[in-house]
This record gives sequence, structure tokens and C-alpha cells, in this order.
Amino acid sequence: MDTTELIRAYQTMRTIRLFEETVVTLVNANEIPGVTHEYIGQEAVATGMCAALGPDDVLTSTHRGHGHIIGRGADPGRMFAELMARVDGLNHGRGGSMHAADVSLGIYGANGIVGAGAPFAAGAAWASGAPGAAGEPTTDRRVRRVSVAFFGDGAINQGVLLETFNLAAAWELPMVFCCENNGYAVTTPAAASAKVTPSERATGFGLAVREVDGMDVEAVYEAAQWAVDHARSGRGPVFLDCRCYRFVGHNTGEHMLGLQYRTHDEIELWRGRDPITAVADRLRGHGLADADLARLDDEVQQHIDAAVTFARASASPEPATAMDYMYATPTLTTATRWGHR
Amino acid sequence: MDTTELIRAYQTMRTIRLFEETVVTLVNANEIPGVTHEYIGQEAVATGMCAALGPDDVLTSTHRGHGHIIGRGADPGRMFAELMARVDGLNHGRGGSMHAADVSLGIYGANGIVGAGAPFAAGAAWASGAPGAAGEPTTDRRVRRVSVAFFGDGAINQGVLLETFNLAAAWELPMVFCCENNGYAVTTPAAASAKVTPSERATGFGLAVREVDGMDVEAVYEAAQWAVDHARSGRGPVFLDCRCYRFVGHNTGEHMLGLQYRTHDEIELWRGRDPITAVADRLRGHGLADADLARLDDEVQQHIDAAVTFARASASPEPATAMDYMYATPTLTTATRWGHR
Amino acid sequence: MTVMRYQKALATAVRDEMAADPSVCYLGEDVVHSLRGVSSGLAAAHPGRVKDTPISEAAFTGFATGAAMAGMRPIVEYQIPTLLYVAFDQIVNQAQKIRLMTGGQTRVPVTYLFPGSGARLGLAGQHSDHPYTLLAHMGVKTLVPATPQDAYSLVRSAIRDDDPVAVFLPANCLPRKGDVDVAVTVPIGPAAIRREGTDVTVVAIGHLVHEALAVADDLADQVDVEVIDARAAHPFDWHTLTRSVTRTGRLVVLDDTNRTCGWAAEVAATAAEELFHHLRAPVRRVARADVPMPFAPVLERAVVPDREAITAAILETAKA
Amino acid sequence: MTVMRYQKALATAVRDEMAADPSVCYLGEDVVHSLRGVSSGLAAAHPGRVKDTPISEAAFTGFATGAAMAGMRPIVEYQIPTLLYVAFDQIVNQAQKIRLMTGGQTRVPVTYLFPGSGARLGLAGQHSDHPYTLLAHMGVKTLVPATPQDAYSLVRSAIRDDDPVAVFLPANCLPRKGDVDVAVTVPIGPAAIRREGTDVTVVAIGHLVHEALAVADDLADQVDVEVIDARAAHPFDWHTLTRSVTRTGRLVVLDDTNRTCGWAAEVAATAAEELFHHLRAPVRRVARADVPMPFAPVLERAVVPDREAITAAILETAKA
Ligand SMILES: Cc1ncc(C[n+]2csc(CCOP(=O)(O)OP(=O)(O)O)c2C)c(N)n1
Ligand SMILES: Cc1ncc(C[n+]2csc(CCOP(=O)(O)OP(=O)(O)O)c2C)c(N)n1
Ligand SMILES: [Mg+2]
Ligand SMILES: [Mg+2]
Repeated sequence: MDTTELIRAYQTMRTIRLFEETVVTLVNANEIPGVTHEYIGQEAVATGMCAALGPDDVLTSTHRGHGHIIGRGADPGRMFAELMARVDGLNHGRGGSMHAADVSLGIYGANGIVGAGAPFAAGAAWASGAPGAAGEPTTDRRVRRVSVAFFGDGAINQGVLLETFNLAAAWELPMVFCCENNGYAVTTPAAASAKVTPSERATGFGLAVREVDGMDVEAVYEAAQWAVDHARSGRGPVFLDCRCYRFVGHNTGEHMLGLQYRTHDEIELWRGRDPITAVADRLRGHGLADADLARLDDEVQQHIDAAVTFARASASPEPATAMDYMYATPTLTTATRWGHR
Repeated sequence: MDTTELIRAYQTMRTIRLFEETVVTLVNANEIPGVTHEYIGQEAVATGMCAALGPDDVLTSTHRGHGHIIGRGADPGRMFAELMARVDGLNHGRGGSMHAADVSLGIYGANGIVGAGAPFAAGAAWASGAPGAAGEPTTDRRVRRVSVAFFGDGAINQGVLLETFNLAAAWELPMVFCCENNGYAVTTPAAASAKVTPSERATGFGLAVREVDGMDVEAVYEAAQWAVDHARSGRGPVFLDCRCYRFVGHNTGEHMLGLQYRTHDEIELWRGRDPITAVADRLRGHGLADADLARLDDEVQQHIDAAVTFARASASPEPATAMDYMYATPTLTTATRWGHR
Repeated sequence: MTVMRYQKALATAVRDEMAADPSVCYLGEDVVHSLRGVSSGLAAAHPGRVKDTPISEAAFTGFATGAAMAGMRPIVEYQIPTLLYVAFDQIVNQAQKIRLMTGGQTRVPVTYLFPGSGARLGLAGQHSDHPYTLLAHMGVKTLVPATPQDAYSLVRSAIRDDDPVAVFLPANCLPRKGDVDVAVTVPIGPAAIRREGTDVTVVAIGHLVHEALAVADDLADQVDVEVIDARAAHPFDWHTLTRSVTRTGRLVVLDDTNRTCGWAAEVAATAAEELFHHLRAPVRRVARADVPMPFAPVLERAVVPDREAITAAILETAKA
Repeated sequence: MTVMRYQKALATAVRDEMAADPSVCYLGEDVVHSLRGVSSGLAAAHPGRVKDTPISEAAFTGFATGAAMAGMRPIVEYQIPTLLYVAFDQIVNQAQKIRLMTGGQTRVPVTYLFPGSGARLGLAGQHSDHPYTLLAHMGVKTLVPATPQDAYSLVRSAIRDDDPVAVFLPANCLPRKGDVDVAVTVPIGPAAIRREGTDVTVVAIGHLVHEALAVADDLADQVDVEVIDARAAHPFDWHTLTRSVTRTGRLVVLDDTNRTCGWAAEVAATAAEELFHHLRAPVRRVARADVPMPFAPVLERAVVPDREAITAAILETAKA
């Protein structure tokens, strides 16, 4: 990455981190209802991956989706508003953390069911080259749209995702499987749930595979560029096995349960590899002064503060609108059922 | 295989073949209701695999299950009776072709849903060594029960089977995945549905894999012995990729549809490798005369004829018994619902 | 207007929509060779828009969702009705919910086709279900056309609808013949009164509409039966039901799903709530017994709604 | 007799059955660390009989089926109620049907636990369902204990039952406290009359039993409400219902699943069929609106049955 790109990556990663730290505060203050899963520690993956995407590309996200959504460029204000269940939220307060989406940016949504979003990415990838779909293949055989499916190491044991690996490989879909291999599915170590690594499994489906240091945004970006180009140029789907770590609990509430499935040492070891600190160090290598970094941090802080202010100012939905958005083509009789409650 | 074993294999294969030919006749004569999927051409797989099993071993079968069930030693009379929906059927006329089972022989059933039986095999395999389960591990760490899951090449794209591959590998279950790779899922060639071979896929889950000539009963038997021993001795699950072919349509009714997905030449090529003819030839090599073979054939014919006679003599279930066997522990209220029809 | 078999009308609807709209595509197992007779000739006419899928119902259902969000209008064919269960999460928890969950940011115009749904003597436990109730309960628009005209027109409406729509095409309807006018539009929603009558309202769906009509004719000199074809398990046309029951005061509901919490329960329950003061006799349901389909045809006949049970219910209701 | 939280009673039932019967085992995601609080300490007490599963609901559900056929009595825990949809085929099309399909050759004694089912303010579209109706419709024995005593005793009955039994443990019940006598057996089947009354029969299930009781107390000087806790969505105790409605002539049914074809529909429909001549007022259902759960708590409150709606339904019924 050149300096400009690296600065942008730093800004994105800082934004995700601060967004997430703010989310934790807001959850604990009961300003955000429900359950959220923080992306803290994994910022390099979403940032590097999204940096390689073009404007028409599509992504599907997970329960741990904030990083992908912010990384892809969604407005933090509307994202906070969504998490805070406000009408100006991305989903008008209908989705919350686990279903946040910004379809205008190709974000087909977080998902509460592990693995379940991946086939959407496959379908969208296909539509980009299918006759009649919005995106015809361009003349040089490069497709307009590449899809990225994000998922964790735990997801690779879920049937629908495995089926999607196969579908993508068999149909040579222009898509990238981005496995955020943080080593755990909630409390369960990846190795307890599978005899092979994610890469080995993906190879067995005929996907092109690369292992990536998911704590290094430049490594992710480089791999992502290769992967997206591979897919876009019609050479078929790619699987990126991004080794990373979450610095915090599975979700905001985990600390209350007192679970002991990772050692203090292990957590500290990975925290020592903080992907944001790493980029800051590199930026210093690119000639940025501490003051420059402080200014960047400050900008992010202001951005997030403004976002929270925006969200707080947004209204709650009206109870009478609870059935809104249910059907795109309402029929007389579906509509009247509401009265029957 | 020594001569005795080979003769037994010949008898089994002939029995399956004649059973299936008789089924076709009975379906066409409307003596068997519903849909049946014939095993004709694949006899070597079930025969070789079942020959390697011990008395406590378990198998799960498929929609194309007659071969597995006869191969495992179920009574053809009770099997015909089941297909003819009679009270003396293995399932008392409740299951039919797609659900035929003989649990006393460890046959946990044919299955109408592709891939769906495999996890039962995994669970039964686990129970064989689990504390409290019927079968404790023997002292030499060899487990009492090995499970075999049969399935086709089309099934390896089905989520539940892929998840079961993983479960078996991760938990080192004593089980054998027996893939009957006949090259097609109904009309769809295996290569159109997957970029890799079944073996490659299975390797990617960490299963021990062997490719087998599924038209050669001795090759299957040898591989099956290895596989069962591998599983029984605690070395983990095995995947056998048995290359074979079905000589007839996907099911008895296919010929009425006039589908053209396999060439005449391809079918003839494989028919030229008829696994039963091959065994007959080898038996001649073992010194059997044509008359000996004719006598064996004759015995099989008599056996099947008697089986059909038995089945035809069996009564239809009484309509009033339609809810029988629904619950193992009926409750007052579940029972009374019948009256509400 | 031509006479057409139901199965042909269904196939023609798909063919006409594929021709009319390049964003319509067709996915399923063995659809290129048209194993189920819905997609004959489609692959040749529209190469690239007809895809044989691997045996991966969950994934190809989700695939259709994503393609729909990206601008296509996929039709997904399931080879067996119970494959709904394998794809269940992808239909009821994903495709169906995405629009509301995203606050209306997207539409999911997918049509799920279940040709040959319901029982067909001898298909046993896993091939005889008729699971339209499950989808109705989950709020999915769920159609069960009874006639060739409806097979044609409702399937076209389903494909043009901007929401997920499931269409069950009962095995017992596929061979039926009837007039089909391709110019006729049948919207999703309104029921059809197939026979007017004054004594008893019979609400039926799918092939049971024809059973109801046959019984009504048989009983014509004793009871004047009104037969309503619901057409959709969801949404249900309460207006037409209300008008009819207000006149007859008597209601029998026919349903080819398990009796407990089945579709007929909804109709009967709503009648008990909203039409109570019009009812002159207890509501009656004729539904499947709560049991997996036993294989033996003699047992199958004992657990599905048949003319005998329908006749008994109508007579009992008329006389109560 | 001790005072226990519902969640603790549930965990104790599992612990006691594991101790009593070596063929009972426990499977699910993160059960070794007991993420859902049901399996605390089990893995240490019974090494080998408690297994953390990969995120493979379909496979581990089928795994339990096979283990059950081989002599075990597995308990399967699902981390989210809607994971039922992912495992749907393996429960409703496999485990539930195998016994009948094999003509009684085998039993499938598996218990499916759904701790924390239903809505819990803010869990949104895919974590708020309460899908007991789906299983009841498919004939699966389906329990929804309301009290700590029932959480203890019904879970034990479920584990000892020789058929698949699903148990939904409503999120809104988990923190409740109550007396638990571990010597008490509660069989699967009979409902419980939680409050006797003469004016209106209210049938409820799960946490709605407590809502019903609270409303009944509130209304005590206007209406004398009888509250029946169904305990099981299937089988339903028609006998107890009949006895009650025969006296009160008025029925309100509370249901935490989608209204359309929901469990309340079954109760209301059967009442309209069998108790018609005893009914003095229209039956009323209070159920969820037919909509995926919207995230915003204010919207969630608008679509689930609440005391206001229950009160209105009871008063309306009492006065009709
Ligand atoms: C199909 C399914 N099973 C279980 C869950 C409950 N659950 C939510 S997140 C999670 C762990 C996911 O692990 P992984 O895929 O590695 O993602 P990570 O949380 O590590 O980012 C589980 C089990 C779910 N949401 N969906
Ligand atoms: C999950 C599922 N999907 C689709 C079907 C319909 N179907 C029955 S058999 C079959 C093909 C199976 O192919 P394969 O596994 O190769 O077995 P074969 O028939 O070749 O023995 C299909 C698609 C089904 N029964 N179950
Ligand atoms: Mg993980
Ligand atoms: Mg095959």
C-alpha cells in the first residue's frame, strides 16, 4: 500500500475500533438493545478486503458484522442509529446489529444464522454475469460484480456454507470466501470442531486458496486484490483463510458469564499484534509524525462522536409501523390481518 | 476371496439382481405401489461392503437401498412383502422401498432424503464406544460396532452429509463412508455438480480415503475390510469412493420419461463390465463348472420365487391400524386425536 | 382459450414468463432434462438462465435470494415437497424476513415451485407431505392452484410478485384438464367461488376443491353446498369467506395437511372468532390424520381426507 | 421442596437424569462451558457423555437419532430457537417419522432443548421466534414448561420418554423463581389448571401463563378467570379444556407464535368444532402478529401478546 492507501486503511481500522468501543459503552448503558458481537482485533480483515472491492461488488456479513459494514463505507451515524433502533438507522430500526445492511453499498446484510448469508453472495455473483441480470459481463469477460462472503472458522462446519463452496467452485462464480479464522466459535476452539484447517477444507472443494495473516492489513489487501482479480477475470472463486483473533468476548455480554476458554497469555500474545498499532508503526515508517497520527485519531473521534449524536437525535419508530416493510407487494388480505391481533 | 467367499458373493449378487428384476416386474404389474430405485449394476458394492461387516455393525442406506438391505442379509420374502405393502413386510407395510429397514440386522433404514441417513450412522458409531451406550469398547480398544453410511455421488453436495464427514473426522468415529459413485444424480453428471472428485472432497475433511473399483466385488471387499478394520481399531473414519454404474434408469418409472442423459455407448460399455458376469468368470477360474453356476442360479431363483410367494400370501394392513407405531410412548391425548379426523 | 392439462398450464406459465422477462431464471435439480415436466425446452430456449443444481437445497435457495436481491427473478423447483424442510431456514428465516429486517431496502422476488405436492398413493413417509401450512404460518405467500387456469395465472402472478411466493402444485391436480385463457390474470389474494350454494360453505384448497365439488354434486338433492377455492393458504381471503358464511351459517374446511395446527385450523378459528354469531352449527374440519404417511395404500387412504369423510362432515354440518 | 429459579430447575433436571441413567448424553454448541447455563458441571461429572458439537445442527441432530436408535438417550441443545429451521428435516422428516416408517422396529428417545426461546426485547428477526407450533403441526411432542417445577419435572419426563420430545424454555421464564419438589413427576399430556374461575377460560402456554395469571388477578373484581396452562403444545389436553369450557362457555387462547395457523388456532378450531354448543361468546385468540420480529423494542412490544391485549380479549369475551 502506498502512504495514501495506508492512511485510509488506518482511518478505517480506527473507525471500526472506535465504533466498536462505543458500541460496548452504549450496550452497557442500555442505549443499544439486544446483543452485539464486537469486531475488535479483526479490523485488518474487513479493511483490507473491502479496500480491494469495486463499487458494484457485493458482500454478505455475519453476526460479527459491524467491521464489514463500516469497512465497506456505510455511514457510522446511520449504523449507530440502527443499533439504537432508530428510524434513521440503515434498516430504519428493523434489523439491529445482527441484520444491519446497506444494500445501496452492496452490503447484503449481517446475518444471525452462521453461514446463511454466503449463498446470497453466490447468487449475486452469478447475477452479475447472467443474462437478464442487472450486470452483464463486460466485453473483456471481466464481470462487473464480484461477491465476498465473510464468515468465521466456526461456520466452515455448517452445511449451507459447505454447499455454497461447492456451488461456487462447480459454477466458477466470481466470488471470494473470506474466512475470518479467529480460532474460536464462541468457546469452542476451531481444532476441536474440525480435523483440518479451513484452507485444507476449501481445497477439497476446488477453491483457489490462500492463507493470509489477518492481523496485517497490507497482507490482507494484497491477498484480497489477487482474489478479487482472480474472481473478476473469470478464473473462479477464491478462499482466503485469514488468521486473526478477537481481543474481546464473543459478544458484549460474555464477560458476565465468566467463561474461561482462552488463557490470559494467549489473549495478551495476540493483543501484542494489534493490527492498528502495526499500521501506526508502518505509517511512522512512511514518515508520519506522532502528531499526524494523533490528528487522524482525532478526526475519527469527531466522526464517531458526531455519529452518536446523529443517532441519539433520531426518533424511535412508531408502534403502528410495526408491520411496515413486510411485503413488497402487499395484498388486501395480508394487510388486513394486522387488525386481527 | 477364497472360493467359498466368492461363491457367497456370487449368490448375494445374483440374489440382489434377481430381486431387482423381479421388483421391476412387480412394479409394472402394479403389485408394488410407489417408486423404486433399482440397484442393478451396483451389486458388487453392497456385496463387498457388507461381507466385511460384523454382526453388531450398523448401516444406513439410501433411496436406492434394496441392494444394501439384501446384501446385509435381510430376508427377501419380508423385503418383497414390505415393497408390496403387506403386514409381514420388514416394516409391516409402513415404509416401502424408500424406508425399508431391518433394525435387528443393524440396517437403520433406506432414506427418501439424499444424505440424511449418514448422521444416524455417525451417532450409532459413537454410541458403540460411548459410556452408557449398549456397546462398550472392548478392552483392546477395538469398538464393538462400526457404522457404514452408503450414499451416492450426488449426495456429496448435500449439507448434512458434508457436516457428517466433518463430525466423523473431528470425533474420530468408527465409521465408513461408502460412496457409490455411479456418475449421475438422476440426469445430472457428477462432474457438472462438483469441481472435485468425491475422494478429493473427502480428503479435505480429513477422512482416510481410498478409491475402489466398484464393479469388482473382490476389490470392494478388500477395501472394505481395510476400512472396517481402520475404523474398528480406532484409527478413525474412512471414505471409500466406489466407482460404479447403474445399468437401468434412476427409478422404475424413468423409461416412461424418455430422458436422454447417458449415451447408449456409455451404458453398453459399463454393461460389458457386469460385476456378476465377472464373478462368474472368476469362479470358473476357481474351478466351478457352468453346471455349478447354473445350480447356484437355480437356487437363487427358487429363493426369490419362494420370497414372492411368501409376500403375496401376506395380508394388507387393516385401515384401522393406520396410526400404529406412531409413538413409542403414547399419551392419552395423542391417542384420542385419531377420533377427530 | 384452449383446453390444457394442469401440468402443461404450469409449464406454459413458466415458459411465458421466461420469454417475457429476461430476469426470470430457473433453478433446480434435473431441470435441464425437465424431470418434473415443468421446464421442458427451457434450457434450449434460454441458455444460461436454466441451471441444474447440485443436490444442495439450502444453498441454491439462498443463491436464489442473492440473485433476487441483485435484480433477477429466480424460480426454484424442488424435486420433492419435503425438500422444503432441508431448505427451511433459507426460506422462512432468510428470504422471507430480509425485506422487513432491512427496513425495506430490498425485495426478494423468488418463486418456489413444488410440483407434485401431497400424497400420490404409495410414496410413503417422506414423499407425501403437503407442507403449505408451515409456510403460511411463517407468513410466506403460499399458493395452491386447483385448476389449469389457476396453475397458469397464479404461477405468473407468483413470478411477477416482488416477494417470495411458494406454489404447491398438488400431484392429484397435475393430470387434470381444463380451459386456459392465457390472457386471464389471477391476482394473489382473492379466493374463487367454484360453486354457489345456500346451505353449507365448504372451503377447500388444491385438489380438495375438486373433491368438494364432486361431493357437492352428489349431495345436490339434499344440501346446497357452496364451494370456495381458497387458492392461497396465505394470504387468506376473509372477505369471501365472511360473505359466504354470513349467508349459509355453516362451515366445513378441507385441508390436506396434518389436522393439528393445520391450515383448516386457521380458517375454523377465525370463523369462531369473527363469524360466531352467524354460525348455526359447529365448524367442521376434514384434514389429514396427525401421522407420517404410512406406505401401504390402504393405510394412506385411511389418513387423507376422502369423499366419504367430506360427505359425512357436510351432512353432519347441514343437519346440526 | 426448595425455591429454585426456572433456569436452575432445568439444569437440575438434566443433571439428575444424567446421574440416574448412563445412557443419557448431552450434545450442543458450547455446552462444555455451558454458554446457555443448562449444562454447567456436566462435562466434568460425565466425561465423554457431554459433547461440544461443531456448528452443524443438521448433522448433530441426525447424530442424536442414530445414537438413540443404538440405545442412548441423547439430549440436544440448540443455542437459538430458530436453529430448529436448520435442523428441520432431521427432526420432522427423520427422527419423528422413523418409528412409524420402520413399523415400530425402533424408538428415537431424543430430547431437543431450546433454552431461551421466544422474544427477549431486542433480539430481532432471527433470534425471537418461538417455533413450537411448527413441531406441534408435525406431530412432535412439544412441551413449553411455564414454572420451575414443570421445567424440572417435564424435562425429566421428556428425557425418559421413548419418542422425540422438543422442549421450549421461554426466555421470559428463565429468571422466574418457584417451589420445586424433585420427587414430583409431571407426565407429558395433562394440562394444569393454574387458577380456577367460572366466567372465562384462558388457555395459555409458557410465559403467557404468567401473563394470564397477572391479568386474571387484575380483573378479579370484574371477571372470574380460569387459567389453564397447556404445558404441551402437542399433545393437547382436550379433556381439561372441555371440562372448563363446558362450565365457563367462554374461551380466550394465548399464543406466542404467529397468529396464522398458530397453536391458538388449533385450540380455537377444536373448540368451535367440539364445544360449539357450550360457547356463549366468540372464541378469542391473542397471538403474535404475522410478522418477523422487528428489532426496535417499541415495535417488538407492538407485535407480541401483552397484558393490554390479553385484558382486552378477556373483557370482550366476558361481555360478549
Ligand atoms: C447455524 C448457527 N448455529 C449456531 C449459532 C450460534 N452462534 C452464533 S455465533 C457462533 C460462533 C460462530 O463462530 P465463527 O463462525 O468462528 O465466528 P466468530 O464468532 O468467531 O466471528 C455461534 C455458534 C448461529 N447463530 N447459527
Ligand atoms: C435432499 C434431496 N434432494 C433431492 C432428492 C431427489 N433425488 C432423489 S435421488 C436423487 C439423486 C441422487 O443421486 P446419487 O446420490 O448420486 O444417488 P444415485 O441415485 O445415483 O444412486 C435426487 C436428486 C432427494 N431425495 N433428497
Ligand atoms: Mg471464529
Ligand atoms: Mg449417483
